[in-house]
Amino acid sequence: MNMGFSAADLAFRDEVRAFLDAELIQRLRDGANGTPSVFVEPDIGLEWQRILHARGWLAYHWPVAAGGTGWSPVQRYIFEKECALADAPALSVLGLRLVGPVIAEFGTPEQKSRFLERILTAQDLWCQGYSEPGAGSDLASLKTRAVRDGDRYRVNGSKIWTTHAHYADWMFCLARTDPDVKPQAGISFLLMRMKQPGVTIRPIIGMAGDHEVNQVFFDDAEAMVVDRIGEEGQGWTIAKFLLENERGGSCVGPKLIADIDRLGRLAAVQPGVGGDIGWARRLARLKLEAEALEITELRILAELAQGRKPGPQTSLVKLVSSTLRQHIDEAAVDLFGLDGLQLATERPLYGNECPEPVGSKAAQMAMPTYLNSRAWTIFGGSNEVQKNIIAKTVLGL
Amino acid sequence: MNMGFSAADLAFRDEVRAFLDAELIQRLRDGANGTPSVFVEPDIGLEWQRILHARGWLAYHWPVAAGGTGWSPVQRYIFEKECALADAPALSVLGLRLVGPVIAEFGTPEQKSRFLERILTAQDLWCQGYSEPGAGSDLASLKTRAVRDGDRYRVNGSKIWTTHAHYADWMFCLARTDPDVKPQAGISFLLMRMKQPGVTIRPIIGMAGDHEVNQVFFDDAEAMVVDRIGEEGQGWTIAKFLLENERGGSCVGPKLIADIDRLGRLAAVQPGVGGDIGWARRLARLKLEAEALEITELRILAELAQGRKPGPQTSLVKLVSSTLRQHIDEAAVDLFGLDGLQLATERPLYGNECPEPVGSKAAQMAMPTYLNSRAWTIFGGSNEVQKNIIAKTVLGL
Amino acid sequence: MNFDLSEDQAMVKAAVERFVADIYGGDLAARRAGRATAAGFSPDAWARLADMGVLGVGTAHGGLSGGAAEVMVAMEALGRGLVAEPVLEAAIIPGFLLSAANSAALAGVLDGSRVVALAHAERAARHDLMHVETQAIASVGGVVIDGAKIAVLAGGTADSFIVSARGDDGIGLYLVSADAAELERRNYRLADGSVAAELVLRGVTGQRLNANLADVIPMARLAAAAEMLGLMGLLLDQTLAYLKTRQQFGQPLGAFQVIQHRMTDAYVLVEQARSQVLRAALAEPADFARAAAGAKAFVGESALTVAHTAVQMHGGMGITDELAIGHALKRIRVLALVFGDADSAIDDYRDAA
Amino acid sequence: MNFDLSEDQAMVKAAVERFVADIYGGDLAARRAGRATAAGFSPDAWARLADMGVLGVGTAHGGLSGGAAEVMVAMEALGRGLVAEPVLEAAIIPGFLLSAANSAALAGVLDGSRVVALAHAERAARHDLMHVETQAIASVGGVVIDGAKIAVLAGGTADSFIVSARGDDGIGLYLVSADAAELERRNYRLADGSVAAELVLRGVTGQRLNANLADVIPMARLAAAAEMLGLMGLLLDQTLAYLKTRQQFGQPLGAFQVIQHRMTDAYVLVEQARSQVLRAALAEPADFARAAAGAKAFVGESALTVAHTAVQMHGGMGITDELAIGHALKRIRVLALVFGDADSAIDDYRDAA
Repeated sequence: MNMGFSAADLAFRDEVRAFLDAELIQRLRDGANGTPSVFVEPDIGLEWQRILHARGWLAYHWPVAAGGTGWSPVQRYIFEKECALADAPALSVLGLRLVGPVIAEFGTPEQKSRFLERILTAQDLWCQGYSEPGAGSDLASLKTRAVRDGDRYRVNGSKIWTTHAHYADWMFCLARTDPDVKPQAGISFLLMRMKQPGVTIRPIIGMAGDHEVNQVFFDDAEAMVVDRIGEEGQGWTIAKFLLENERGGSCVGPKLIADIDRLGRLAAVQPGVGGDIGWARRLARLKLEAEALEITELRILAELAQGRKPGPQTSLVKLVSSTLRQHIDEAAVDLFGLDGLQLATERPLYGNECPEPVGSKAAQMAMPTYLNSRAWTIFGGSNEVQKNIIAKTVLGL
Repeated sequence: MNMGFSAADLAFRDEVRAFLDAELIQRLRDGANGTPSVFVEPDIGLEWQRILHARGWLAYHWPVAAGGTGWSPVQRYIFEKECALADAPALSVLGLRLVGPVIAEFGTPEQKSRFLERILTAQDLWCQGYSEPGAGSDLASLKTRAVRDGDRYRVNGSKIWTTHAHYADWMFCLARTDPDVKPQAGISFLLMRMKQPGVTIRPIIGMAGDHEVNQVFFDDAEAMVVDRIGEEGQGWTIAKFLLENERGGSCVGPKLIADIDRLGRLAAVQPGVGGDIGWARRLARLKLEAEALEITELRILAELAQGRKPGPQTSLVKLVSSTLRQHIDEAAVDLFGLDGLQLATERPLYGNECPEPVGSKAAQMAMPTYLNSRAWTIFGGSNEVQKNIIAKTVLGL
Repeated sequence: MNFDLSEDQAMVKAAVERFVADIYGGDLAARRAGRATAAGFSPDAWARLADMGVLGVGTAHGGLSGGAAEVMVAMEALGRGLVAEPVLEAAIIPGFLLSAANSAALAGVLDGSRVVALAHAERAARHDLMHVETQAIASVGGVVIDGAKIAVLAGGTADSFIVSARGDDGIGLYLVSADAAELERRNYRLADGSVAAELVLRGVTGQRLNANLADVIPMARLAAAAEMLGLMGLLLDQTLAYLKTRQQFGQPLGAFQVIQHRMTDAYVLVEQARSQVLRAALAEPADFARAAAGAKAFVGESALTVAHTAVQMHGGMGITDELAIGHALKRIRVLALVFGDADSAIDDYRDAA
Repeated sequence: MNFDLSEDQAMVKAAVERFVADIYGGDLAARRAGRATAAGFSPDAWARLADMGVLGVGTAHGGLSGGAAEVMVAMEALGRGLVAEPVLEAAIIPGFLLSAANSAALAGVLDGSRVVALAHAERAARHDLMHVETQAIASVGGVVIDGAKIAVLAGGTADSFIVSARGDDGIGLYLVSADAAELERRNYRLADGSVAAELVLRGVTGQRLNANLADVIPMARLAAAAEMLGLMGLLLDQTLAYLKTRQQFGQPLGAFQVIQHRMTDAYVLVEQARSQVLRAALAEPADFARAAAGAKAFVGESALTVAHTAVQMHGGMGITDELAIGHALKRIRVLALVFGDADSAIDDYRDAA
C-alpha cells in the first residue's frame, strides 16, 4: 500500500505548477477568489479558458480524437488539484464537461466539426435545459414539448435553474418529442440557439443577490432537426451517459483542505479568535473530514488508475463534500465577527469597481459565499436524493 | 402572564418538603442514586411506597373514590418535582400509574375491592404484558392467544420487555380472544397470576449487566374470566385509555436540570475539567434545553390547571426529554475521564455490599447509567415512532 | 401559572398584527421597497408604528409601554411579519436607554421623528460586550469621544448616536449628534438588507446619559430572541404549507418520512425556543440578565437550524431572493450575532448562574 | 497510488481471520468465556495468537512483524471479530516499546508467555498524556518508582508493568515486576468487560527502558483507530442484515426512509473513518504522530455515532447483552477514551500541524 505519486506523475505535477506560475495571472486568481457563486463570470472564466486552450490543456475530459489530452486519471487529478490550489477560476462545465463529450460520443461528423472547436475557443457558450418548474429531481415527468415541423422542431415549455442562460449562445435541452410512448422513451436531446424570438429568459436572483440561474421560456422556439444529437427518443440514454461521464474521478478534497487552512491563517490575525480553543477544534474537525475525503478520492483514483471500476465510495463524495463545503462557509461567516454580517449588493466583488470591504476582503466574501453555498446540498441531486440512492444501490435497503 | 405558583400551592410545596425532610431517609435516597436502571429495585421502591401510603399520598393519580388524593394538576406537578429534587426513588408505574387507574375505571366493584387496596399496600406487584417478540411498536399484530375454557382462558404465546416480571405477582396483559374479527376488535384485557405452571420467565440482561426486563412465555397459562377487565374484545379501548392516562401532565424538566447542576458541581472538583470552557458550554447548552423543557411542561400544566385540553406540546415532552436524558448521561461518562470507563458487574450498586468505586461513587454510576439510558429513545414509543406521530397529528404531514 | 396574554399584551399583539396586515400584506413588496431606500426602511411605516405606539413598547412612556413581556409580544409579531423597520435597533434600545436617563431625546424616538442608534460594537472586541476601547475624555467644553465603532445598527440615517466609551468611571454612554464635524460615518449593507454604519470619532462632543450599557443588553437580547421566534414561526408555517402542496415522484413532499422527521425537529425547536423566550420575559428581575442571555443563545442557534431546514426543504426556490425564506434566514443571521454570539451569550449565562 | 494489500499484509489479515473463525466462530460464547476469567481473556486463545505470530505485528521481530500498515490490518480484523484478547494492550504496545529498547522481556511478549502492561495514566492528568506525577528516584540499588497509576489496560494478570515516571531527564519508562512487595494492585472491570488495574507504587525498583513514551502513542492511537474501524464494520453489517429481515407494520424496517438515511450516514462515517486510518497508516514518518492523533480523534467520534445508531436501529434487542452490538459499543467507549479523548487527540493533531 502507498498513497504517493509515481516519479512520472510528480514530474507532470511540476510541469503543471510551472505553467500555473507563469500563466495564471493575479487578476484571474483575484477573480476566482472574488466570486461568491459556484460559477465564475465569463470575463474571468473565458480568459482562463483561452490560456488553457493555447496550452492544449483545456479539453482534458474529451477523447484524444476530439482534441483531448489523453491524460491518465492520475494526471487529470493532479491537474485539477494544482489548479484548485493555485486559485484558478473554475472552468464552466456546461460546454467542456457536459455537452462536449456528448457531441464527441453521439454527434455526427458534421456536428462535431460545427460545435466542438467553437466550445474550445469559447466562441459558443452553452447552457443546460434539464430541470423544469415543478419537476424537481424527477426527469421522467419532463413536460417541455418539441413538435416536428419539416426540418425543425417547434419547442414549447419552460426550463428552470438554467445556469448562465443569460450568457449562453446555445442550450442543450431534453424535450419530449413523443408523448405517446412511456415517459423515458419519448425524450430527445436537442441543441437550440438561445438568441431567437421564441426564447425568453427570466433572471432568478439568489439570496446573496447574485444572478447565476434563470428560468427559460420556449414559445414556439425552434430547434433544427440537424442539431438533434442521436436519434429521436434517445435523449434518456444520452442524459444517462452525461451523468456517468460526470462521475469519473473527482478532486474536491484538496481544495476543501486549502480553504480550511486559509481560514486557520485568517483566524490567527483576527482579533479575539487566537485564544479560542473551541474555534481551533471546530476547524480541526473540519480538516479531518476534508483529509478523509481526500483519501476517499485517492482510493477511487487508485481503482481507476488500475483500470478497475471504482467502488461504491464514488457515491459519497458529492454528499460529504457538499455538506463539508457548507460547514466551511459557515465557519468563515463566524470567523469575522460582526464584519461577517456585511453583504454588499453590488457585483462583481473583484476588480477595481468592486465595493470597498468592511474590515477585510475576506470578511466581505464570507456572507455571500455562505448564502450561495446553501445550493451545494440542493442542486445536482439533493442530499436527500443522494441518500436515497446510496441506501438502495450501495446498502441494498 | 406569570410562571409562578399561587400562595396556596407554595404552602402545599412546603408541606411536601417538610414531609420529605422527615420521611425520606438517606438509605432510600442512596438507593435511588445508586440505581443505574430506570426502575428501582423493590427493596428500595416498596419501602418508599409504604411510607407514602401511610401519608395517604401514594395513589395521587387515582380517583378520590378509589383512594386518590384529589390533587390539582399543579399539586401533582409540585409533588413530583419535590420528590425528584429530593432524590426520592421512582415509584413503579405498573400498578400505581397503569393498571390501578384502569381497574378503577373499568373494573367491577368486586375487582376493585380485590385488587386496588393490595396495589397500594404493595401486597401485589404487577407487570405489563403488551409487547411481543417481533411485534415491536405494532400492537395490532398481537399474537398471544387466549381461548375460553369454562371459567377461564387458556393463554399461549409470549411477551417481551416485561419489566420486573421476575418480581411480579400479577400481569395485566393484552391477548387475542377472537382471531376472526379485525385485529383491534379481537383483543381482551386480562389479569393473570405470574406464579403458575404455565408461565415461565427468561431474564433479559441489559448492556450494563442489569436484570430489569424479561421475556415471558405462556404455555396453557390460565387467566380467570372473572379477572378480565371490561368486556371481551374491549382490550384495545382499555389500552388506549391507559395511554391517554399516561399523558396527563408531566414533570421531567426539574429533575433534568438538577442532574445537570449536579454534573456542574462534580466538574468543579474533577481534576483537569475546571478550565475547560468547551465542557462548561456543553453543560450550559444542556441546561438551556432542560430549562426550555421545564417551561414547556409548565405551559401544558397551565392549560390543565385552567381545565383546558393541553396543546400539541405534550407530544414533544417524551421526545425531548429522552434525547436530553441521554446527552446528560453521555456527559457524565465524559466528565470522569478514565474513571468513567469502569463498569462493575456486581449489583446492586447501593448499600453496604456494593462494589468499591474507582475514583468516586459518581464515577462508578456513570457508565451503567449511560448504558441503561440508551433505552430512553427506544421504549415507550421510539423516537422514530414519536416523530411519525407528531408529523401526522401535529404538523398534518 | 398562566401563559395567556393580558389585555394590554393582546392590544400590543393586535396593533403589530394590524400594522403587518396593512403595510406588509403577505408579500415581499413592502420589504423590498423599504430596503431599497437609503435608510433601509420606510419612513411612512415608521411613522405608522409611532402613531400606534409600538415605538414606545418597553419604555416607561409611550402608547403601549409595558415591560419585557410586552416587548416579547411585539417583537415576535414583528418577526413573524418579516418587518423591515428597525424597532429593536431604533426604538426598543434607544427608548430603553433614553427613558432610563430621562433624556429629552426620548420624545423624538417615541414619535418617530428622530432615529437614535446605539454605537457600541468595536472590531477588537469581537463578541465581548464589555470590551470598549473608545475613550471619553474630559475637556473644557465637557466630554469628547475618541475612537471607532462598527456595525452600528440602523446607523445609516440616524441623526444621533448613543456611543459607549470608557472614562474614569468605566464604560459610560454618551449622546452624540450625527452631524458633528468630528464624526465620520460610513454606511454599508448587512445580510438582512438593513443599513449599518461604521463610525470614526475624533474628539466628538458627547452628552453623558445617566443610563448603563449593562442594563439594556438583557432587554436587547430578549427582543432579538423574540423577533427570531417570530421568524421561526414564519419559516415553519411557510415550509409546512409548501411541503403539503409540492408534489414529487407522485406524492406531496410532506409524505416522505425523512422530511416529516426533519420538520418535526424544526417544530420541536420552535416550541422549545418559545419556552426559553417566555422564561426570559417572565423572569424575576434578579434573574432577567441571565435568562435573557440564555434565551438569546438558545434561540439564536435554534433559529439558524430551522432556517437552514426551511431553505433545504424548499429546494432551488429556497436559495432565491424570491421567497420570505431567504430573507428570514438573513435576518436571523444578523439577530443571532448582535449583542453577543451564542458562545459569548452562553458565557454570560454561565457566569450569572 | 495503491491501496491493495501487499502479500505480507494479506497474510496478516488471513491469519487473524482464521483465528477469529476458529476461536470466535460467529457467536459471543468465546468472548463471554474469556471475559468470565480473572484475566478477562482466554490464555489458550492468547497462545494461539502467539503461535500465529500476531503478537509480533508491528515489532521489528516476531512472525508477522511489519509496520503501521500491518498493525492496521491486524487490528481491524481483530475488531471485526470482537476479539477479547488484548492484542493492542498486551502485544502492540509492550512489543513496540520492548523492541525499541532491545529488552530481553520482549521474547515473553512475543511467545505469549508473559503479559506486560503499560502503566501510564494518572487521575490528575485526565487526558493529558504528558502529565506524569509519578516519580523516578535515583537510589543506591538503582531507580525506585513512587506514585499511583490508573486504568492500566490488561493490568489484571500482568506479570510486569512498563511504568512512566518523571525523573531528572523528564518522563522515562521503567520495567517493574508485578510481584514487587512495594507495588499494590487493585483490579476492576472496564465497560468492555476487560480487567484493568489501579497501581500504587511505593519505592518499587524499576529497570529503565531505552524507549520513549512519545514514540508509542502514535502507534497505540493507530491501533485503537483500526480496531474501532473493524468494530464499525461489524456494527454496520449486522445492523443492515437486521434491518433487511426484521418486519414492522408489514414491511422490513430497512424500507423506512428515515432508517435508510440514518444507515447511509453510518456508511459514510465508516468509509471516511477507513480513509483516516489509511492516511495515518501510510503517512510519512514525519507526519505519523499528527496523522495518528487525527485518525484516533476522528474514528473515535465516528465509531461512537455508528454504535449509537446500531443500538437504536436494533430497538429493544440493541440494549441487551445478547447481541454483539452492545459489546461493540462498550469496546468503542474504551478505545475512544484511552491514549487521549477526542479533544486532546485533536489538540495534538493541531499542535503538530
